[in-house]
Amino acid sequence: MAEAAQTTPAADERIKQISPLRKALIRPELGGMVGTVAVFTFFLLFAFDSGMFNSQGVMNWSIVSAQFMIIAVGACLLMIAGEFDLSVGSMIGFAGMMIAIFGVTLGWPIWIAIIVTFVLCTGIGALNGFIVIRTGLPSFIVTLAFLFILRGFTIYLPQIIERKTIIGGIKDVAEGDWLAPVFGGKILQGFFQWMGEAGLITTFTRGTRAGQPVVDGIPMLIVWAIVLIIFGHVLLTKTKFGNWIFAAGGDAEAARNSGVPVNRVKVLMFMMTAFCATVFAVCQVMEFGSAGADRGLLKEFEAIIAVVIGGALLTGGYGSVLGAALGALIFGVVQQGLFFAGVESSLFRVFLGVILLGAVILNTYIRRVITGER
Amino acid sequence: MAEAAQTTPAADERIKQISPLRKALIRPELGGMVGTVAVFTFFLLFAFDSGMFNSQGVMNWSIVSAQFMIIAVGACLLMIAGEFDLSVGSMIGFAGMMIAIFGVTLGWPIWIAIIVTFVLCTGIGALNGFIVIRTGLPSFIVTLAFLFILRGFTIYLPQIIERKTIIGGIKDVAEGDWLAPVFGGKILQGFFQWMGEAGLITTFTRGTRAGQPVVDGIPMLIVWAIVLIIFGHVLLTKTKFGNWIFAAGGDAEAARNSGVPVNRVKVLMFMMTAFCATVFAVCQVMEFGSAGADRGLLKEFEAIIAVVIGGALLTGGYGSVLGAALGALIFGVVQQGLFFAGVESSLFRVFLGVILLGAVILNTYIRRVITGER
Amino acid sequence: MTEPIIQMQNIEKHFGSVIALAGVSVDIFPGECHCLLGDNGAGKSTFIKTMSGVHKPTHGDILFEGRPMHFADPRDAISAGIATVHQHLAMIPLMSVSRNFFMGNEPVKKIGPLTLFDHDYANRVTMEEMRKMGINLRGPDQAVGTLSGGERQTVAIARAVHFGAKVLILDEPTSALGVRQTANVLATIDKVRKQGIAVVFITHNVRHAMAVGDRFTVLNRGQTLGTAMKGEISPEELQDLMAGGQELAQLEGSLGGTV
Amino acid sequence: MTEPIIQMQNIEKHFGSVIALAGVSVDIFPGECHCLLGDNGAGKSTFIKTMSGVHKPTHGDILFEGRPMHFADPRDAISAGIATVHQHLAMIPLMSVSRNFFMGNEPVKKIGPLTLFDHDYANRVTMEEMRKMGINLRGPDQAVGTLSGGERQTVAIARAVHFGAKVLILDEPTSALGVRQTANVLATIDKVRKQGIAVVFITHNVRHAMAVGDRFTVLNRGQTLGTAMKGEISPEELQDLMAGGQELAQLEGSLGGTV
Amino acid sequence: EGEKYILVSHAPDSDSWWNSIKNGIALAGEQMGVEVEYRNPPTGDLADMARIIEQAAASGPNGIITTLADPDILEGPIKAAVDSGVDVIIMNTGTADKAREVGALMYVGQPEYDAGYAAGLRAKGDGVGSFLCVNHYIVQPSSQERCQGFADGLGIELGTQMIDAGQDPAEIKNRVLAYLSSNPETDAVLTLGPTSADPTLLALEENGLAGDIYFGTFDLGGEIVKGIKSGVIEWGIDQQPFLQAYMPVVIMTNYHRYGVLPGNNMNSGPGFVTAEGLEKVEEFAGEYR
Ligand SMILES: Nc1ncnc2c1ncn2[C@@H]1O[C@H](COP(=O)(O)OP(=O)(O)OP(=O)(O)O)[C@@H](O)[C@H]1O
Ligand SMILES: Nc1ncnc2c1ncn2[C@@H]1O[C@H](COP(=O)(O)OP(=O)(O)OP(=O)(O)O)[C@@H](O)[C@H]1O
Ligand SMILES: [Mg+2]
Ligand SMILES: [Mg+2]
Repeated sequence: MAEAAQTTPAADERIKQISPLRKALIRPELGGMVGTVAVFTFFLLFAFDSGMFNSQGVMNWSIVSAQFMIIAVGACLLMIAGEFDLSVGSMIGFAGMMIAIFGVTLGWPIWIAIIVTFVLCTGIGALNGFIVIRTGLPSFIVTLAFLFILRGFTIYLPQIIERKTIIGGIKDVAEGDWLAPVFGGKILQGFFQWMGEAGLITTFTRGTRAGQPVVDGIPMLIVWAIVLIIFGHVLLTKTKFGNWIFAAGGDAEAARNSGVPVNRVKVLMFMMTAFCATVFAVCQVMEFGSAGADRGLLKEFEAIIAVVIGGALLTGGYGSVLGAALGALIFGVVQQGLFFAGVESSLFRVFLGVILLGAVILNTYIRRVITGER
Repeated sequence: MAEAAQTTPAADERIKQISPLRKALIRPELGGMVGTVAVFTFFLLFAFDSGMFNSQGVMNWSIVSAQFMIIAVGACLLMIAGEFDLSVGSMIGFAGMMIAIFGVTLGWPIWIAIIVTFVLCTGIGALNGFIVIRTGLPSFIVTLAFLFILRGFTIYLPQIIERKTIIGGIKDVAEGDWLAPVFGGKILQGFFQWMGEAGLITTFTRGTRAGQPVVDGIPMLIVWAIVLIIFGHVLLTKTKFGNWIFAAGGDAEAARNSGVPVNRVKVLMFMMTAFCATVFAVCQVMEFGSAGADRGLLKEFEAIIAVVIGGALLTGGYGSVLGAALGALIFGVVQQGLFFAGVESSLFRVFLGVILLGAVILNTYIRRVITGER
Repeated sequence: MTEPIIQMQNIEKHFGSVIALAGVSVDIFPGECHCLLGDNGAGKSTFIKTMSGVHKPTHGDILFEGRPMHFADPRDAISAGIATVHQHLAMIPLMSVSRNFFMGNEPVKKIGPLTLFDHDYANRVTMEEMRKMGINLRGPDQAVGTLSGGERQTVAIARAVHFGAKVLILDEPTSALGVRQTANVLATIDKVRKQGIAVVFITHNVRHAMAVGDRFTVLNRGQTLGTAMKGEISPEELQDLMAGGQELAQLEGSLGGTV
Repeated sequence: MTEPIIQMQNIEKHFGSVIALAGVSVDIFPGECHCLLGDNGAGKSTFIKTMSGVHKPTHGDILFEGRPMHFADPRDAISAGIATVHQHLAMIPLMSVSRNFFMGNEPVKKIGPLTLFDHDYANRVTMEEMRKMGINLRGPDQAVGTLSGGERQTVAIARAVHFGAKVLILDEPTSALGVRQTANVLATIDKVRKQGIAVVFITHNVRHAMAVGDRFTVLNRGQTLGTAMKGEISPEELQDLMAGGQELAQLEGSLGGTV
Repeated sequence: EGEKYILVSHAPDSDSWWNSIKNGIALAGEQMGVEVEYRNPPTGDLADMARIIEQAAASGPNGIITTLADPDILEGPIKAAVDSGVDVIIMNTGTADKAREVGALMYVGQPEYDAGYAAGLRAKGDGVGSFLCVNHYIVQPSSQERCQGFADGLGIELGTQMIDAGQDPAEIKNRVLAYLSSNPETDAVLTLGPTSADPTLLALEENGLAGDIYFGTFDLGGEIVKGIKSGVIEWGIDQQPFLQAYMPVVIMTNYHRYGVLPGNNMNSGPGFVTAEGLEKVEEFAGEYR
């Protein structure tokens, strides 16, 4: 350190050298990687023969993880930009309900309902962001208010319009729509069919679908998760805008002084979070064919937990989309794995809490090494 | 400002004078006071003849507000000390369940069950605090982990012990106990009896209690709320320790350097929050006679909202117990008042969100005037 | 005499009830180091913030290269060629040196339809520029948080110089620095000035000001006491001006010499 | 010659892989101002933090009034009579001046069984002490956040002096101050020293050091280059020591005189 | 004319099953010319529900219709309401005995444990030996009673077959899939309402067990009716929520107007709805069924 301004700095004798291996390992995702390895090792040992690792089982925890990933990507980018959003869960419920109201009650074509819902929800995300940047209030408070406001409307609107809090029949109206399969369909069905015939994956032996492969395609949910992760990762690490996201979260004032359009970055990230929540909601509505007022409860916490397990810093300026995706994977695998392993299911919460604590402590250590934080 | 170091500072011509009236008004509780006046005015106008302001109605929203106050006092002190606790709701459920398990399942005398529960829960509070100060993790994460862990045990334990999620019969075992009435009893019963006889409050007209006043005493819940508010207020504003709480939350490092035992303060405040949650739980269990796994859901948010409406700063170092008490009062009155006014109940959340936003914006303005924050 | 590159005319700035600047006029010339001096709270930082687009002046005009300018935000000022190293550092500790170096000025390359942050270029340039300033980084991805205060200051200055600023504004860059680091910063200012760049240098230290300054403007309680050229004013006079002249004589007597 | 009030013997302090202090010995005498000088990152702040109980030394002994002392935390040091004004201010902006003034040293009064914070006393003393330092507060409940940097520094020093410290440690108190505020702080140091209190004064400014210092210790990369008495050393020598003597000659040539 | 009644439920805001209840009181209110309000604790915390009953009593209605989700908690407020002259009818959860105990006029509903027990006996008769209970609302005591009753009816011990499924449909679906694939010998699935039944239907469709595994459910809904029709669901236990809401309002109004009151409690369920006679059910599922 004392070397700072010398013209030919020598190695500082006051600092030990860091080995290249250690340096290569020390990255924001490391905690997530270690966690993933640990979790898989654990379940391979204790639940190997429970069906968790046959094709159906893999699909099972993959779908659950993909759900978490979709909201984790948005939450991760927003958290790195220095804010967070407690209204994600309510937004999921709200978006689903809007599609149902537009598509079923008002009878609009589903593709219009979907597009209008996306516009509406990202608009609400922008409003969140706008309030945060204009008033300077902590996003915790602003989005907490929206958690209540959106949930309130999600319950109130269908009640006065349809006299129910669950609106079904979306599958019927989505029949033949061009946009609906983008959220509710499956891909690679032919490939899986072929694999089933070739005996590479097991086929059903009884029931209505005897002879068909047990896994008959990759749901679009998983495709969305992968697309969003790649998009988020590239955006964050490979673009100019990604640098702005880090800067806005690291120190908004300093970033602003350096010419980073901090307000625009934050508002866009709020919109991104809302977008991810809406993707989640649309996939869900298209898969299950109904929208309910209780959808998405507590999902905001799940998103934050996945992101934090993945190594992001709660106060912003540090984190990685890949890490968040690994966090979501850990979350999903643990949640489903405990069912496979036959652990009393209410204990899931206890495990989750313990994993969260452990992961965060590990991540904090890694981060301190990287950033020299004290 | 430029006057700083002159020996005979003159009035600074660069700053406008502040009127004494304005100065007297500008206090942390101002937002809460304005809100309280607004809320009461509103309901006096729109729900006056709904029974909200007869003796039973007053008792009703007083009890609900008192509940919020009990947890708000703990949350307020903790928030001023710079931390917060998301495990309050789970702690309420957990504490109630522990009393039930100790008292009913294990058959211990209720006073022992209560005392052991208090020790256990404040111990968990201390553990929360200890993890926070030792690891330097944000309390959001640590207490989020405990939110899940405690709720998990609250569901799991009664299920394996009693095969149900609700344990009743506490009233029977509490019969004749000396400690139980401190939480579940009522005071001033003679006074209310007299008021009823004197016709000052209405009396029951039929049934087993015909002739008795409709409100027959002040529940200990309200007494606890008042005691805790006074205790918290005196502690915060009138004692040495109160100064330490402000200092620990304002800038932990600076406080530590000035000789404030910051760690001790924080851990004690975590214990205080846990204590308040336990008081809440014990009062509830003693009044209703059963403990359920659903008790206290989302109460942590309600506590934080009351505190924030009452003018405390989410990031610590600023706030007032009286303000938090007013925040709890506003919360309770609005919640019950909307029922009295016959408003569609799902809209309650929308109101809550809007009130929260409005209150925080007002409070931020007041705080900036007081502290010269920018 | 050359044309001034920036003319600040009668700048006023109010924050609510506080009048931070009450009409300040200053001209900045290319190739010169303009020192801004004054008491705490005199309004120096506020003044240069209006110059760099952080604040909009309540009244008054800014002429840049003779034309009136209205900077909506710091981006505008930066793209016009005004680089600022703020008093409270403009570095993000959690980010790597190279990301910090290019923050707000990210180099891009096109790969197919995508416009990507050109990390290779950024890393190379960062290492090179830092080496030029005498700092050997462990690597371009080292976080700024691991650098010392002096090193960070140097990164900030190197960044400003690299982006070909026409005007370089430095707000108390030396206040927390050791003697060696200070000498380095002063030498950098000297070098930059000789490249024809206009430098605005804020300091409380008369000696630092005298060492590199060509013009000296003293602010006092939001107003200017006028601008002096090098050679027109002695360090003692300058110091008297900065302090308002009161009581210092007596203090100096007991403590010996200028402080 | 009087006895030293604090003897720091062979102090070492390691932070993980960083060796911040590699064996530093310094004696502090009552009634003297001991200047601690050195480069950025030399270990000055770390050194005085071990003295004031913030850090525990990895090796080495601290003798206070001749007896070995082990400060578990800053409270111990404060009650032993060591008051510190840290580099990064030890004031809480959201709290009132009087609460800040008495932070960690709250005066109490007994009312029945209760021990309460004596606000009347605190307010009175704060107003009085601040008036003595030349600061007229709007009221004792004014928040520190509304004060300027110079004013805050003054509050911190006034607080340390008020609590009858035997040793007053000031970590770069003047670095962000204007000339007038600096003069005031130096005058205060002078006053305090004359009351028989030992002062430890950290600065990067040779002139400030020469103005009030009785002894000068230069730290360099965690080690001491020895202690000099006033008169034994010239400002130029001191400056050379602080910078390690390199390259400065050349710089000084081009910039003129000591910086 | 214009009597005022308040119905207090124990369900959180978002529980969709309570729609038929809301529709029931709306219709009854319209037909009888009375005003009926619906109230519930927003998070489903029963202690909050007690406060709402107290509040309801304070607002001076002619009668209160409420569930008895946890007698311990609700007894006090209900008794106080009765004592202050407000008539109470217990609906939905509770038992006739308990209703009498708290001083209510009558009980309209389906005793949960008994319903579960009856279902268990029926399943046993159909040759079921093991089951999965998909509990989407683990903290609610009556959910547990349904599973417990079913287990007792089958004559087996209730253990990890009752899973805490959560409320998110995707999670419910995948948890069911996970459980069934690690416990392939499971004979039957019991769901506790549309929230858990709808995703379970999808799960069974996905793993090919639809129509193969014995599937029974509590409470009706649109998807459940379709499931019954297509033979995937063996039976649905209909407790006829519409009646639970409609009847108390009608009975209470008539009681207040003309002093007439039925002599008995009213069991609105359990009625086993099977593939036969589904049209009406189909038409109004989720609204009046
Ligand atoms: N954002 C703001 N809001 C309100 N007042 C402000 C703001 N910024 C500065 N001020 C006030 O304006 C005045 C001038 O402040 P400024 O920071 O420009 O002084 P300075 O000359 O840079 O002082 P220093 O030498 O201490 O850095 C001060 O009274 C300050 O309190
Ligand atoms: N808590 C800590 N953890 C790790 N390293 C530290 C810590 N505190 C100081 N250091 C390191 O110890 C060395 C000495 O730092 P110190 O703050 O004592 O320097 P200083 O002489 O006060 O410098 P300056 O003049 O810039 O204030 C530096 O290399 C610094 O990075
Ligand atoms: Mg400044
Ligand atoms: Mg230092």
